[in-house]
Amino acid sequence: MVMKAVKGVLLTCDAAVKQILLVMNEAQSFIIEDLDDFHLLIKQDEEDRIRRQLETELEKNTYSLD
Amino acid sequence: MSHLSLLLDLQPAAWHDPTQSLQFSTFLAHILVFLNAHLAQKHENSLAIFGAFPGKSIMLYSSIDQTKPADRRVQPDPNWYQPFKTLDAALTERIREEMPQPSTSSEAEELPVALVGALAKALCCKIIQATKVEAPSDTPVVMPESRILIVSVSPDAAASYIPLMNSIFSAQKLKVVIDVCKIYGPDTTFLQQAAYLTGGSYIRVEKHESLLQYLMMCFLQPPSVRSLLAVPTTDRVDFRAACFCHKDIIDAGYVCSVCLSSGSDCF
Amino acid sequence: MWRSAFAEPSMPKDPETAGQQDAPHTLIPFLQSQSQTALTRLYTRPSSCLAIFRLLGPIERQIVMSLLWLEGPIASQTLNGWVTKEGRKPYGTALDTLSKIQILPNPGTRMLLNPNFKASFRMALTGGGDLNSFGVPYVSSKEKDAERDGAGDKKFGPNSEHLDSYALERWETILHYMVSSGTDSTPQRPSAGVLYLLQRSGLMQPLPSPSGYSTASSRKTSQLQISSLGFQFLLHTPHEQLWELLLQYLKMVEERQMDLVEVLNFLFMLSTMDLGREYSPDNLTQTQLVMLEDLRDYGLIWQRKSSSKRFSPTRLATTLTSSTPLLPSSGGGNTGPQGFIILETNYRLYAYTDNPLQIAVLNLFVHLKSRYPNLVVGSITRDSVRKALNNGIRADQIISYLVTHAHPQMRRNNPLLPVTVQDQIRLWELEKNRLKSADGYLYTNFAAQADYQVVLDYAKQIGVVLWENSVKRCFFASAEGHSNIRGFIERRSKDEQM
Amino acid sequence: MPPRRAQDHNYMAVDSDSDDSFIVEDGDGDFGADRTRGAKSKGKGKAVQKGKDKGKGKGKEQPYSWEASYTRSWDAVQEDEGGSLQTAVEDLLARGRRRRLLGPSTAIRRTIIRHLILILDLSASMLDKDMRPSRFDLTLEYARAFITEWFDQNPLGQIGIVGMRAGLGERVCDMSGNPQDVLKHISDRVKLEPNGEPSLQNAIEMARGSMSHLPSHSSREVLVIFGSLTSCDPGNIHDTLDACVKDRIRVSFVSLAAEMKICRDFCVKTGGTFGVALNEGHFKDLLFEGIPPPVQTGAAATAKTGPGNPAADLMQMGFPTRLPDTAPPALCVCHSELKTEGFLCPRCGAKLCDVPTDCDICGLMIVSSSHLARSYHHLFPVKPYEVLMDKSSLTITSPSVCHACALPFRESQQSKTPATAPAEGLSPLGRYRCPDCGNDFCADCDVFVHEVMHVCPSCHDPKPIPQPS
Repeated sequence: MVMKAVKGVLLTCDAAVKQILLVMNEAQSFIIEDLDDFHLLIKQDEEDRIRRQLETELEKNTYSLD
Repeated sequence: MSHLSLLLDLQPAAWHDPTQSLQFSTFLAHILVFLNAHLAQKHENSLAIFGAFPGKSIMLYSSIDQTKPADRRVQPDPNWYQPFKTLDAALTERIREEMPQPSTSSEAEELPVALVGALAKALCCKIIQATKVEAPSDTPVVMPESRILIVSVSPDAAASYIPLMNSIFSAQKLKVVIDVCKIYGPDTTFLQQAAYLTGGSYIRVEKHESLLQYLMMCFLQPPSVRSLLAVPTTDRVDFRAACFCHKDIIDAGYVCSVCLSSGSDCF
Repeated sequence: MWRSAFAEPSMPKDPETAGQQDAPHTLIPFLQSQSQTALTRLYTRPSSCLAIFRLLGPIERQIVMSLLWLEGPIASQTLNGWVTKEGRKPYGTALDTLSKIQILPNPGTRMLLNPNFKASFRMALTGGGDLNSFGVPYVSSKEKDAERDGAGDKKFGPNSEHLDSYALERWETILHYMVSSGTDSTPQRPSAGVLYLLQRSGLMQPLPSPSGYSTASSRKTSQLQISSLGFQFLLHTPHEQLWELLLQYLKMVEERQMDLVEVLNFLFMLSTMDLGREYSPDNLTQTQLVMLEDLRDYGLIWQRKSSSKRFSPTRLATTLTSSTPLLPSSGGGNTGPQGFIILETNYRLYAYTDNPLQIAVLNLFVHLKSRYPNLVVGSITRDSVRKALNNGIRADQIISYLVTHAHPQMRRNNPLLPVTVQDQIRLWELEKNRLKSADGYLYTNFAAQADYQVVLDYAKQIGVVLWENSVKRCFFASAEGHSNIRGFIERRSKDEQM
Repeated sequence: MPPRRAQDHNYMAVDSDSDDSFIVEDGDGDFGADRTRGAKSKGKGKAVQKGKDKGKGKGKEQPYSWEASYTRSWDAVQEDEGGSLQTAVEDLLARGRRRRLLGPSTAIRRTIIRHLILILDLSASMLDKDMRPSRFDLTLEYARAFITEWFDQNPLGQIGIVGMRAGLGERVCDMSGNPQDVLKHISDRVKLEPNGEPSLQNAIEMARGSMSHLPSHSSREVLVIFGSLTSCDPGNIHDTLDACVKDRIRVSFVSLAAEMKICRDFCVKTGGTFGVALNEGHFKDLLFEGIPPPVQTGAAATAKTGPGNPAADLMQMGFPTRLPDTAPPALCVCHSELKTEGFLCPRCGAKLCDVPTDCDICGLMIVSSSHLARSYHHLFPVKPYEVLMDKSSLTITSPSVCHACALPFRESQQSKTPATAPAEGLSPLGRYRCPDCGNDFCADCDVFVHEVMHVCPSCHDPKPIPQPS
């Protein structure tokens, strides 16, 4: 039969995070395939970097009183 | 943790009677083992023992206040758990002191044992202990679920009906379960009511040699466990009152509307 | 008042129901894992029987007591007759536990207690025997004559206050060391044995040192750092903490060529000893003499000097089998069994304590602002909680800690903690893992729907499918399933070719 | 005839013009309150004080509750200079003791067989929110508590409930001796939803009718919880008042709004008590004052109407035997259901579900002796213990521990400094001596013995009980 198996990391996230990831993807592409609203397939070696970047990104969007 | 108040009915007439199948020494031994078993249940379990003697009631032992010098006088025994030893030594000693000899005090035996006094004292100790527990803060502290076990050998003392009932009602209010273990003598209606009203069990020991087994199976578990492991409850309580003039039990009679004194045909 | 969106934190049990849902003591499972012979040997000593009996649940205790004084076996129906309807289930589990720890070998048909257990437990209740299982009290020569003239023993060695302070100091040294290990402050180190135990139990781990990890060296030299397990450990009650350590100690026993039974016997003997009394180590076995030192490090035992010919158990030891707070004032004095924390809806937290340990623990997840002689004021902020979460502490643990140590004032309101704060803490935890990732393969570009379906079904069979989309005709399976799936596909393609 | 709105002051007077008479009476009314008030209401004394102020109508110092500022409850407790609450607590104790000392110590005659009609105001005025959550809800809540406690203290009594709604009196619950029955009727508030005008006359007439048949030895009491300031009656309410006086019905009022002359008259003429509730707590206290059995001699004194000294006549009663639930099932006569457990009527052997009750077969009044016994402590109260003020009363032989709880006596440190001498009725030695048996008891036991147990731990040891005189 004809088919294709792609190695990668499946990211499960909420829509907001996904948008951020897409933006990050503009700067440096790491997304292999955009599966649906909540799932992304990305390159395996990129995961850690993504997480760290996302972390900082989210931090920017949180505000605390003190 | 649970608190047990034991009321021993020490009527010399009953205990020194040689015809009885259960000698006092053996009875005491069984009781001691039972008490040890209670202490063994949990580290925090507390204990108070009251003796109802003819005409007087005495606190024989209390594990609540450590002021008693008895604690330290007993030499530690490498083969016995210290609290057990303390308890047994103290209790046997006190009973030996207090127990009137049948020969000496012949007139004292005529008096009924002061069960009411003992019961009242037991309740007082309970309430004091409760206040002591709640002292540190007004939070719902884990109140020791406490119960009272009455080991009775003497018949009802009709004279003490009202005070007895009053103390039973207060026990009811305090949610103190009253168990009754009847060893000798006729069934006592008053104590049956006590057990019934407080949700305890009234059990008559038929085979005296297996008293310990009775104690272990029926009177050891705290109320919380009884909901899971049932104990024989009181059957056939009789709610008849005592005629005020002749002190005999009547089942239908006249009651004064003012003082509620009940009587048969006598008035 | 609106309810919390999440499960309420477990409120303190009221005595009524306590009898029914008591979790079995941590030691019981350990005992269950022991061999029958070991247990039987264990049961030969009255003190051990008494201690184990106390660790059992109320129903187990009642069953044992009912059977204890029966000579012969009785039919199990006889006892079943006593069980009420709602009692069935707990009763069953109770029988199960008892049989597992060999106290009631086969409860199926005829009930008979383990003969050794029965004999020694009876002995425990009635006294007698010559096993000295409750510890031989130390009697100095002059006290001997003192007794002879009946004066009783006047001097009791250390008084209980001194013992408490000692035990407290030792115990908090350990905990405090754990808490502050992450930070730069260096409190006094507990003894090497303790450090080794902490490390073995995974509560602390050595900092990755260039010299490379080796137990011997890390034990002596390298700095230890608290692990996420350790952080969770800190939030437990002292009783749980002590038993966790002891369990770890028991687990280590074999490799130290110590006899487990003797170790247990010694522990149980301590638990039945009398506080404020001195005992003589004369008839202790070699193993137990070794333990003597270890336990001294943990603060369970007090000795005037390591060589002295007498020792006395501290409250930590004598309350091993009780459920009350171990030390009368488990820290600083003003906390006691009651709590000391007041938490407000505005996330501010007031802790009425001056105990450095408690403050350090609070510091794990609270942003402390100001400190007064007996009061610490701080607030729970996103950062402080995130720090804790990163350390491996879970939100539930934080909440349960706050609940258990809540100030009496707080107990009035229900739910005990402000719902807003509870939820927020949990939300912060959720926020931490917004991104879940899984390695694996994406299977796509299937030529035919049928193929897709078949492969998908197979993948589902072996349960590796993480995501699927029949429209796009692709699915994602975790990495471990890949080989099987590939094999499956190859086989099928072979079939098709022929 | 359509109910006619009572207008002129003969029928009804709002409190404004009855102040002068009010203050005095309210004063001694409060005194009576203090005497009979239960232990739980300690510290409410302050509330009573406020009561007088409010009695003066628009009192300056105590504004009405709706214009009062946020009451700071912690102000109620004063610390002593040492910053401890010791003195405050001791003060409460002392107040309790003084109240007991006022109470009669000898055996007194009380009406044990009580019949009470509870009249609830279900008029629209009960929807006012000046008491949280609302007058109506609060009344229901307290009424339930009241009924439970009432039956606990008067097990032989019976309670009926009448509601005042839409100008009519409607029977909410018939006379019944079973707490569950009564409570069932006021359990759901929907059925009792207030509306319309109240009618005192209708309600009281209805209550009177339902109590006319009662024997002489039983008390007839009416307790009105009245929320409105008006009453629209079909006829002259004073006739009803006279009728009540004639039938020796004791009418008491608890007003939630203000004093009305007619209510006051009812209470004064029939020997009842009148009170205006200031706040939730006070409301409860006023209500619960009705619980302990009334003293008959007292009743005779207050009103010509009270049952002066009725001949103590005898009631025939049966004492049943309780069947265990292991007994063979049989039909009970009350619900004719198959039941195993139950009580057997001693005369006709009929099976009854619950006591106290009247046997449906032979009409015998069935009580269990424990029900009788419940009331005894009203008749034979424990004598108040004497307060030992100084060591002079102690001998060498007097024990150092409480006779009851065997704990050493706690000497209060206040006694050292005369400046803060403990309140009168509080022993500096912490000793309280029973006049009969001469044993010493500690403060806690003293309170417990007198307020809960009603048994002196040592008086009853060998001696026969005091016979009712």
